Amino acid sequence: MRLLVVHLFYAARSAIRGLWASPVTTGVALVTIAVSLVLVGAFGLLVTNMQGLLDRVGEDLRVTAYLEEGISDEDLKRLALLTQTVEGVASVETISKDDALRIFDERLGGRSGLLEGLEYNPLPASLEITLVESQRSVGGLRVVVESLDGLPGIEELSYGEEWVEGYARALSMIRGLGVGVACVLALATLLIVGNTIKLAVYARRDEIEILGLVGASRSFVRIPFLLEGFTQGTLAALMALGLLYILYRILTPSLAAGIELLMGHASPAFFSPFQMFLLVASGAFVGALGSAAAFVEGGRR
Amino acid sequence: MRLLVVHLFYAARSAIRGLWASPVTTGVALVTIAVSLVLVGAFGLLVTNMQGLLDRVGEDLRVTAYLEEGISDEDLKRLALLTQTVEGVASVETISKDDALRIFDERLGGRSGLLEGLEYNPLPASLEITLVESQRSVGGLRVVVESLDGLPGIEELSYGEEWVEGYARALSMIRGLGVGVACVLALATLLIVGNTIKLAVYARRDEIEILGLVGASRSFVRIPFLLEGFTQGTLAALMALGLLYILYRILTPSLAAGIELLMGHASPAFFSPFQMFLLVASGAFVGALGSAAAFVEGGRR
Amino acid sequence: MRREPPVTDPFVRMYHVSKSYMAGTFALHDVSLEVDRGEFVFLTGPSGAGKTTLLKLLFAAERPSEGQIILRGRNITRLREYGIPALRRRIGVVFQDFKLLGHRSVEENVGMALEVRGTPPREIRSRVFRVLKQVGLQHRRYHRAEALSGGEQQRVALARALVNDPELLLADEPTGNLDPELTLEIMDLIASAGARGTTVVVATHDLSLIDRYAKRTLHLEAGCVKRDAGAAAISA
Amino acid sequence: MRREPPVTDPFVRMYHVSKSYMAGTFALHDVSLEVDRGEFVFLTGPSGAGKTTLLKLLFAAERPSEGQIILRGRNITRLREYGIPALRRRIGVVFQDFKLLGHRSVEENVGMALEVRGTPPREIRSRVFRVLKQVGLQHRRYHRAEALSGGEQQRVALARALVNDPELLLADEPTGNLDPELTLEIMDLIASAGARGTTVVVATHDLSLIDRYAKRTLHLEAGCVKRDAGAAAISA
Ligand SMILES: Nc1ncnc2c1ncn2[C@@H]1O[C@H](COP(=O)(O)OP(=O)(O)OP(=O)(O)O)[C@@H](O)[C@H]1O
Ligand SMILES: Nc1ncnc2c1ncn2[C@@H]1O[C@H](COP(=O)(O)OP(=O)(O)OP(=O)(O)O)[C@@H](O)[C@H]1O
Ligand SMILES: [Mg+2]
Ligand SMILES: [Mg+2]
Repeated sequence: MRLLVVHLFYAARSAIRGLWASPVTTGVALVTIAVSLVLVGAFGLLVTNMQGLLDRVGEDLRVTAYLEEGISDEDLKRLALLTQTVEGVASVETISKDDALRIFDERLGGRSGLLEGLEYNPLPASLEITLVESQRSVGGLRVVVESLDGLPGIEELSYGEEWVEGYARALSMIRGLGVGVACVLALATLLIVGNTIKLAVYARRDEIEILGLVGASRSFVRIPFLLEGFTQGTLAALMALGLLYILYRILTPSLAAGIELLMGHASPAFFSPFQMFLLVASGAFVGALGSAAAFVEGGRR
Repeated sequence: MRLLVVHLFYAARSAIRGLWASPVTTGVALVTIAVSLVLVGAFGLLVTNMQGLLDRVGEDLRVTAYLEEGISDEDLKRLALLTQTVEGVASVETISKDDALRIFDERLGGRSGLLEGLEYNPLPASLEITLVESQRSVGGLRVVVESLDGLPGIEELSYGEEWVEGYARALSMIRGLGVGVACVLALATLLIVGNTIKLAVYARRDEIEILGLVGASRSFVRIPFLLEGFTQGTLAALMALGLLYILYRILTPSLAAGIELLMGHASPAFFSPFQMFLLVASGAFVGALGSAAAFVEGGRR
Repeated sequence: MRREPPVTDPFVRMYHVSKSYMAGTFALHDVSLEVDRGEFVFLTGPSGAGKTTLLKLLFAAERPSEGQIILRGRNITRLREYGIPALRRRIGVVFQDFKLLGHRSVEENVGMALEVRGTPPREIRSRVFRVLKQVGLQHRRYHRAEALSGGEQQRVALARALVNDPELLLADEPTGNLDPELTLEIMDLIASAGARGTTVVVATHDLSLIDRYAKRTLHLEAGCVKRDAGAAAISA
Repeated sequence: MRREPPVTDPFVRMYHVSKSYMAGTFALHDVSLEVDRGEFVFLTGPSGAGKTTLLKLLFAAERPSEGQIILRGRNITRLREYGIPALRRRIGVVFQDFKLLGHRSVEENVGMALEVRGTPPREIRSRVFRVLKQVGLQHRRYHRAEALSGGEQQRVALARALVNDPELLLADEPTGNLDPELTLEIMDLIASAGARGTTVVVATHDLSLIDRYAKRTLHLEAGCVKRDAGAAAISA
């Protein structure tokens, strides 16, 4: 027990000393790790915020139920309430024949010649049905449509199948791309950080050799390096987090304006505390792993 | 002259020897640089191909000129020809009153009750005008619209100003983001590669010291390292290019299918020969620069 | 745990040991010898005779190509990788090229040999101070090793080898960078470690030392023991 | 180009040179001396006396804290960074710790001193072979330096210092790792370089050498010249 404490003390002191003693190596490795993590973090932020935007677009996913001609107001209300209870439905909006005509007119750009030419309103009343988030997919949509299909008073269901399919595909593609890029980026970071630490350890091979010659056990030599890698990873991640936050604060105002114009309200978000923790933890992990890997091939020479 | 040749010979030999003599350092640095360049290259490919997609979307940018009621076929033809000559116009398509009604009907989803309810066709004939690429912006569009505005037979011009503005903004945003990410990535690569080489040079500080002690001039010591960095950068870029091509060949089929569904025909392109050259050149440049930078602070110790 | 061998056994035994770094040449060739516990042995021979190689075999920095080496009743040629550190912690070595960490302080360099055994910091400080005083360098203990002169570095290397009271002291040319006066002081220090029961092997070219201390002397030539003078007689 | 000074001038002049690595202590203190062209000088003194420091000042590895050093009529304390390599190419140095590149071959280590002057490869090979033969290591020329014994490495270091026929040879303890026979061979080699006109300064602890060669001897103690024996008489 006593010995363990002493050993840990030496390991910690040796790690700190190692970091201080070779400022070039330490600094260079720190910067490299931080830069790699900034890349990963920036990509993470981008994906997170894109995800939010995509979800908002997904809200446009809706089913229009055209109603039978001459449905009574009462039946309409009952139908709307009934529809609301269908599994997967988030909200129901009633659009009367008059509403339909007005919207139609607006769509044509208000050139009112059209409405005047009509002797009766040919447009049906309808229900605009939005879906809960979990149902926003081609499959989910079909389930909802099937549930609605039998309801009395509904003449036809329209839900832009093609559009939905395209959207779903786009979503899964972007997600796939995101995951792909994230994997590549994570791998690259691991490699870069690992290599950086390997070089840093290599630059201190004298020390490793001499420790071995005076009788240091394998763990006595390696644990300080692991601690160093861990500390460097943690520090670098904190640096990266700080840098990302600065970038975020600088870029958000101009970006937000642009996005708002495109897609309505938007406020790019920073990481949640949990995500921050994750970033720092992965920095620490990668650092420690890099140090461990540095010894794998090298071994005792 | 003779001396210069001898010096260059030594520099080249020393560079090759340096690369061979420390395989750990060389290998680690190579991999790190290659990985960084793969990141840059993958991003470059993404942006290039996105650009292509965006350009295709931009083709939707068009002006609709609604024509006066009762325009004669002859006048229509003359107007179409005239329009064609307006600066900035790429193509002109004539849509007759009947065409308009049919398109309108199709848009409504073919529910034919509508057409039956009409006692006469309220829709005007129109010209669909697309723009040359350079004109596809809010400003460019306005210029074309103003040129068209005075033409006889045109009653109204519609060009979805909001949509255009949104599109233009999205385009410039994505371009800005692309440039921003590219800058960050380039800077990160520079830092990572520079640091990697700095560590590699640091790992061989003995050699640098001893060369200095036996009377090597500054350039005699540094040129081999520059050459090494240059060679490493070049090799790494070639490795990166190979890797990117493999990735491209693996990913293209599945990606192309997805994109096609969304946006019609698409075939993701690989780098042009010039872009490949650029990548390799930048690898070589970054490698040489990294080596040069490694000496800046270190200096003679 | 294995039973400790009886102390009357020879401390070091080499049976037909050969070491060949490159096929066809031998740095050591068929060397057999015994060194008793507490014995003091000089190792001499021309440049490249195999002195350093012999010492390296004893602290398992190299493995013999042939033959067996028994140290304290244990066959160290059979030692696994993880058994080596424990062996080295009982041995003090003065390397021919010192092998100090230039960027670390003298105190840290010497203390290293105690740290690896888990000695508490307070005890390290006092023991390091004591041994640095013995080699006359206590006033330099906070300086970086690379800032010391050649002779000073050699004494730091000796201090590191002595600080953990080793059972076996291997000194490879420990006075090559010292002036004659200091050489005697340092050799006295080594001899006194021998007198306290440490088995000592000193490789040296300095014949005056061999004359003066009149200890058993192994003369190597081209990897073979050519002379083993005064073995049984002188050793206690 | 500056006019070469007349050869009758002293080759080395030190005027009141002091070197202090740390405030308050002097590694060299107010040293003034002259060494003629072709002279052979021994430098002695206890460990830490300042021998290595004096040599370092002569090839501009350190700059004096005070005083001036004139080498071949040129004040090297005023030398700019870029002037140093040219100076060092005229000087051969045997470093106390050898300073060889362990991973490079012996031939490369020795050839280095010629490469930096732009000597053609063919000439390098033949000159390196010749000098390695002089130190008895021609058969080891393709081996890595770290695979050599201590004494062999020391001879490689000497070979590197001699290979470019330096005007000034500085040897810091060049025989500390050599056996007595080899020591004489090597010192004869150094002396013969001196006889060919090279100015030689050898730092050593080996008093038998000083007796044998009976050359001018500078005795340093705590950074000061305590004795300068046989200066004018023996030299030339
Ligand atoms: N790692 C190695 N690889 C190849 N050969 C080696 C290696 N180490 C030593 N040798 C060779 O083995 C022989 C014995 O070397 P060793 O170092 O034992 O000599 P030594 O007696 O210590 O000599 P010195 O007095 O010069 O230090 C020498 O010829 C040397 O070149
Ligand atoms: N880089 C340095 N920084 C601080 N002090 C130094 C440095 N180099 C040498 N010294 C100190 O200067 C003094 C003279 O050192 P020097 O190396 O010249 O001694 P030396 O005469 O060569 O001794 P030795 O015979 O032991 O090699 C010593 O006390 C040494 O510790
Ligand atoms: Mg030896
Ligand atoms: Mg010295």
